[in-house]
Amino acid sequence: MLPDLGAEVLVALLERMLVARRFEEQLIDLAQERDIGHFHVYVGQETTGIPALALLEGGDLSFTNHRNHGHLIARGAEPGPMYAEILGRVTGYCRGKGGTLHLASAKHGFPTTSSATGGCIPPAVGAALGFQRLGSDRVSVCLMGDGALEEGAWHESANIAAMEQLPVVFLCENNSLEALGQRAGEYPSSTMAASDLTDLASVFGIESVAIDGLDTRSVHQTMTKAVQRARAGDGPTFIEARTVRWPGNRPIWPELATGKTNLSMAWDNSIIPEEHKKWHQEQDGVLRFVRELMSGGQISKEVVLELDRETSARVREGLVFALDSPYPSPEEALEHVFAPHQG
Amino acid sequence: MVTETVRYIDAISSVLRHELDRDPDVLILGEDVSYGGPFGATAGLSESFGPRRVIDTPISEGAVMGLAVGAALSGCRPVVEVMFADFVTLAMDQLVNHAAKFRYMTDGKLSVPMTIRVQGGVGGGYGAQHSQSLESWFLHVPGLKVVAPSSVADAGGLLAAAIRDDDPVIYLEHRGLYWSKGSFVPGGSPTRIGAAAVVRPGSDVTVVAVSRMVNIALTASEKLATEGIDVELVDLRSVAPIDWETIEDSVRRTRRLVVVHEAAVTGGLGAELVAGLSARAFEVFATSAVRVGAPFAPVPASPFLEQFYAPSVDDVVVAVHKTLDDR
Amino acid sequence: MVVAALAQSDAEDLELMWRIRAFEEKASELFARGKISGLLHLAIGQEATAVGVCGALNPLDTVFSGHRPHAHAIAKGAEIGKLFAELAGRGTGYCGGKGGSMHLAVPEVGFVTATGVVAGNIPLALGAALSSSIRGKQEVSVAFFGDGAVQTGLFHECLNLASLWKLPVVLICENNGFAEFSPLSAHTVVRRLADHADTYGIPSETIDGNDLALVRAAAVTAVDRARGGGGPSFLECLTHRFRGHYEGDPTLKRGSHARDEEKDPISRFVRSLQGHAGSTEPEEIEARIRVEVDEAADEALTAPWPDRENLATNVVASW
Amino acid sequence: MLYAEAVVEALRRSIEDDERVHLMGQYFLGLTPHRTMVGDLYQQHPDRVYFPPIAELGYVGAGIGAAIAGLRPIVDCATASFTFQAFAQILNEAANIHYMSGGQTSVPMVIHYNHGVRGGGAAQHSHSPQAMMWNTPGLEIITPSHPADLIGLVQTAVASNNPTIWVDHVRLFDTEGEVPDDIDPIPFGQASIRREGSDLTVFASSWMVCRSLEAAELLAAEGISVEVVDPRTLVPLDEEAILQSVAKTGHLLVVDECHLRCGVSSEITAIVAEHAHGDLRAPVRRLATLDVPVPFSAPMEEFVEPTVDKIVEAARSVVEGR
Repeated sequence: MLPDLGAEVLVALLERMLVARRFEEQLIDLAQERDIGHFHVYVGQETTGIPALALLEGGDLSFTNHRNHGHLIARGAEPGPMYAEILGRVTGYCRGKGGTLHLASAKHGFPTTSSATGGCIPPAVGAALGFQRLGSDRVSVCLMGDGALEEGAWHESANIAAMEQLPVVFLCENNSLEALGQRAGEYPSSTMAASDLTDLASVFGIESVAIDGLDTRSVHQTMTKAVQRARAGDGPTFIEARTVRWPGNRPIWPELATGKTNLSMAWDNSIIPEEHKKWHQEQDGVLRFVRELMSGGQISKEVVLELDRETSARVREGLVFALDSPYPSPEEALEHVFAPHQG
Repeated sequence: MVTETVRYIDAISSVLRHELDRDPDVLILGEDVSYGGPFGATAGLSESFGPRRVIDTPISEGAVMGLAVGAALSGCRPVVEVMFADFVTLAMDQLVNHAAKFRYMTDGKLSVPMTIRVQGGVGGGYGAQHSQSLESWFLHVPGLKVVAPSSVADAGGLLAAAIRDDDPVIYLEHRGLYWSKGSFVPGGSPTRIGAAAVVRPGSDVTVVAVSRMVNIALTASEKLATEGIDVELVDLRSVAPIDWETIEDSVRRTRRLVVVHEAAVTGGLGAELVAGLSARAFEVFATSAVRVGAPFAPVPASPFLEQFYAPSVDDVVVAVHKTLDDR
Repeated sequence: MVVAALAQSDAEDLELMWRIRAFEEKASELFARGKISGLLHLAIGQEATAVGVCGALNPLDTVFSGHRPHAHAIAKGAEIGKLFAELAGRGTGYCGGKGGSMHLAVPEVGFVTATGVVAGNIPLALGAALSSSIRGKQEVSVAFFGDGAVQTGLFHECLNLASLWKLPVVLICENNGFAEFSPLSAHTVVRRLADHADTYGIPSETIDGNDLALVRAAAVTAVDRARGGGGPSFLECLTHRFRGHYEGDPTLKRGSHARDEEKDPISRFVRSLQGHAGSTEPEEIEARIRVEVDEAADEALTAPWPDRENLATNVVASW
Repeated sequence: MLYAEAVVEALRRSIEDDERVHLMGQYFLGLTPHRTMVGDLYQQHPDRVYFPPIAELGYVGAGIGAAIAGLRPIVDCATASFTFQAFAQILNEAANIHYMSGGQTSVPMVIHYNHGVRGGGAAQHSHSPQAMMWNTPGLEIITPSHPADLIGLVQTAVASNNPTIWVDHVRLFDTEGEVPDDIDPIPFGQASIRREGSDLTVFASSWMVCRSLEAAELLAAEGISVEVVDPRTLVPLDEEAILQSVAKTGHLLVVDECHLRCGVSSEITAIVAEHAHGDLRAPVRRLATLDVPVPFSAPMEEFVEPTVDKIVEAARSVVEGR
């Protein structure tokens, strides 16, 4: 269902979802042409990250992981400098030092991105500790996958967050449904014994809830409440947002298994192919969001297609910008090891 | 036994299979190992040996390392796969404080026969958290053995030796070598840990290199040969213990030393080699030793910056020239 | 013959608890006299958990302990003379003076090793359990740890692994209410530590750890479950320690409980026996054990220092 | 002033001078009797202190996040060996963040630990991991050996926008040194010549400086004039001071409490071998903790660590060219 938001806001959310989707589709295409190294895509999780992070305000910090592209776009990062970073160009957000694994943009609220599983959890909790000690009402959001819960860092950090009632929201995107390695009947995953991931947080007395990550209304409501709790000093929240792993994400290297997203499938069932039918009809959150917007009368198919053309063009321009950008000078490899001392 | 030409990673797979087959106490533990792991080293092993011996683990590096130590204390010979060297940081306490010390702390009552396969190295734009070379840390920990094969034959021979060794052995794999080819004898005998190899005899300068840098140094040596400079190239193969005898013997003949590794120069393996040799053979050095390694910076992600980060053929050539010019 | 003599097993239990108590008190005395150095953590007041749990084990079952290990080693059958020698850094100690208090190892009695790292022993016990299960053995492993270990990430990783793989391991949390120096409430909001086990589907019990009979019964259930292929168990034993975190603590009051007859596991055990019979034998046992402990300590202190030649031996098996 | 008092003084100044400074952890003075002084400081500033659970990975990582959010945390890992629990956060996160972000984000935090052989610590409580940290670019490392240096260096560390490792040693706590009322921050990368001499350069850091000075006194009586170079910070390192001293004396002994293999002594020796081989009149001698885990038993413990007697003997051997 749709969140209780005006049409303009909802369309803005769709726009960011489309930017994220087209950005990564084009990235996968690019990887066919040239070696751009290992990368992870967010396809299939847009309906979680984009409405959730769009709620944040300036000064709120978010700590993400190796699957970060959608998160940055959700908070307004631009395709150009993102592509540039992924391609190691000097115009990238991290001037080519971070790449896709450490894509971060401080001005968009992403101070650093760790690609060590669970690596972002202690710093996210620490940022909340900092806000609390500084008397600030900012919140910290920890963006983690289900695998991060297998790390000891989770347990130590959750305990600290609960002890100190810190303003942190753990948004755990569980994309393990139908993932590689999941054996029949096993949920949440083949490598986690807890039968319910929320138990791992509620054992510490942390407010915790599991939601359908494809349901934007549920994402919006839950996240709104969690952020309000944090701002009010009422402590941490753990949200498990369940999404289905995109078929293109099941192999180790992402591939366009379901083709490029055809938004017309949102209103024309006849063009949905047999292969991956379930994905197109039920599991692709972006198509579902378009269907909901249309049935709620918030948008017409013409506007959807126009929006898609615009965002696709923006994303293409972003890539051109990146490809036209120079590499950093080799000597830059020696810069930014240390921040300068004053005086 | 028949010599075959295979890829480095195939030699690893072959030895794992052979050792699982010859010793029922050998087990494999790691993330996604039943699916072959990220680079396919364990492909097919789960099908042959079953999930009780080829064990998928959660992403819990600390516990898995400790669990392997416990299994090793209790009669198993675990082979733990660490997906990226940098993630050893998460298991550092179990490695340094437990695996490395039990034999000593118990005065020999306990043994920890385990192998830790660690994949790493610069290349592929993986950035600062997936590319670091940590051999100097391990060298600094008494109780650990460390090997770093550069050739396909050693990839097999040293892995077999590591698995059969009664102490914890860190087996460093460079992902940039996985697809390199060389000769290999399936089921062949282990390579002795602690023995360096002179891969190219020469008389003018000794170059000691490790892991992928051996290939770089070999190319440099061939280039230098065209200038009439005769390099003796030593592949360290074993980082701990260091084969001082072979290296010292070489330096006594050439009187010049260049050390090449991929980790940062500061505090790196090269520091130990230069310090050790300057103590052992102080009087023979005709010129100052030169260390070639990465700059004092984390590994950049940009493939462009990356190529300037790790030592290149030219860097080695320049270093060799320096030992010859600086008379 | 004393008419109301203790039953053989009761006498053995009491003897064992006294051996632990007297050993720890003697160690404390020796530390104060400068005969033992290093970090010394005593388990006075926690005897019932060690004796109760180890009494449920077979000789081949394995125990992995932490930085407060003496009680577990003694309960598993270690000789106190060699333990004293190790604490005093002598060549005749179990580890030839290389390990000391925190790194005791007596594998010949199934006390595989201790570790000075909080929670560091838990994965080791899991590994031994994995080995037992893979090699088709019937042996069960036990990890003893304190309430402080429960806040470590390693603990969490281990619960997950033990449950996933149904390992034959028994996790014993000796909850003495203090993590190092500060009360448990300063370390976690979780009030019943066994709740963590429930999260991972591991059967758990929280019991009065000062009641030997209760500990023994719960341990037998857990060990039987493990041996029967039923996987891990978690036992939270609520107990007390009557000394601070370590010997020589300048702020001795912190991290210890006042000596309390109601809580003292030995007093309680003796009272429970005297309910049956008005025996005077328990005092005789104490006296006899104290003599035994004094003699063992004296002998250990006259033992030679380790040979310097051995300093660099056993770093690795061979180069 | 006692060194232990200087530790407390440095913490006090940090707290009072900058409201962003918060202390995480409580074992700055280890388990020594001095630690009650830290307790007193904490009572005076209860709102500036955080007592973490035994969860080094979690709370050191939390220090990183707090630094990013605007605090300047001073995080205590107590015994150096416990940093191994937190290596993933110290070496794979804190050290890399500024670089990976291309300079966008800084991590202004201080991580304190007590290293080295302390008497009965045995293999799991006697580490000196600074040599390993040194091989990971992105961390600044201070190794004070004198109360006044300590106060000046900590001021700089707190002001620095980088993660700084503050290396302390429990055996330093009982040493004394003059501390002027006014101590300015000491810039990093400036060695201190703790004793001037002409025959032999001894390089030492942290507690080993004190032992080297004691040895230098004994050697002076034999007519050997020793110059003691204390780097004060390992990263950045004042290479120039070492090379200058070696140029003067022609002899170098490196004393270090890390293990020998790939220790601080390896790097210092390599630097001199690379840049000042011609100045050396005899091979450099390295005196470090032997390459065995630190044993528990007292006589063995003493046997593995650099002692005053061993420094004296090693110094003689270098000067005599043995």
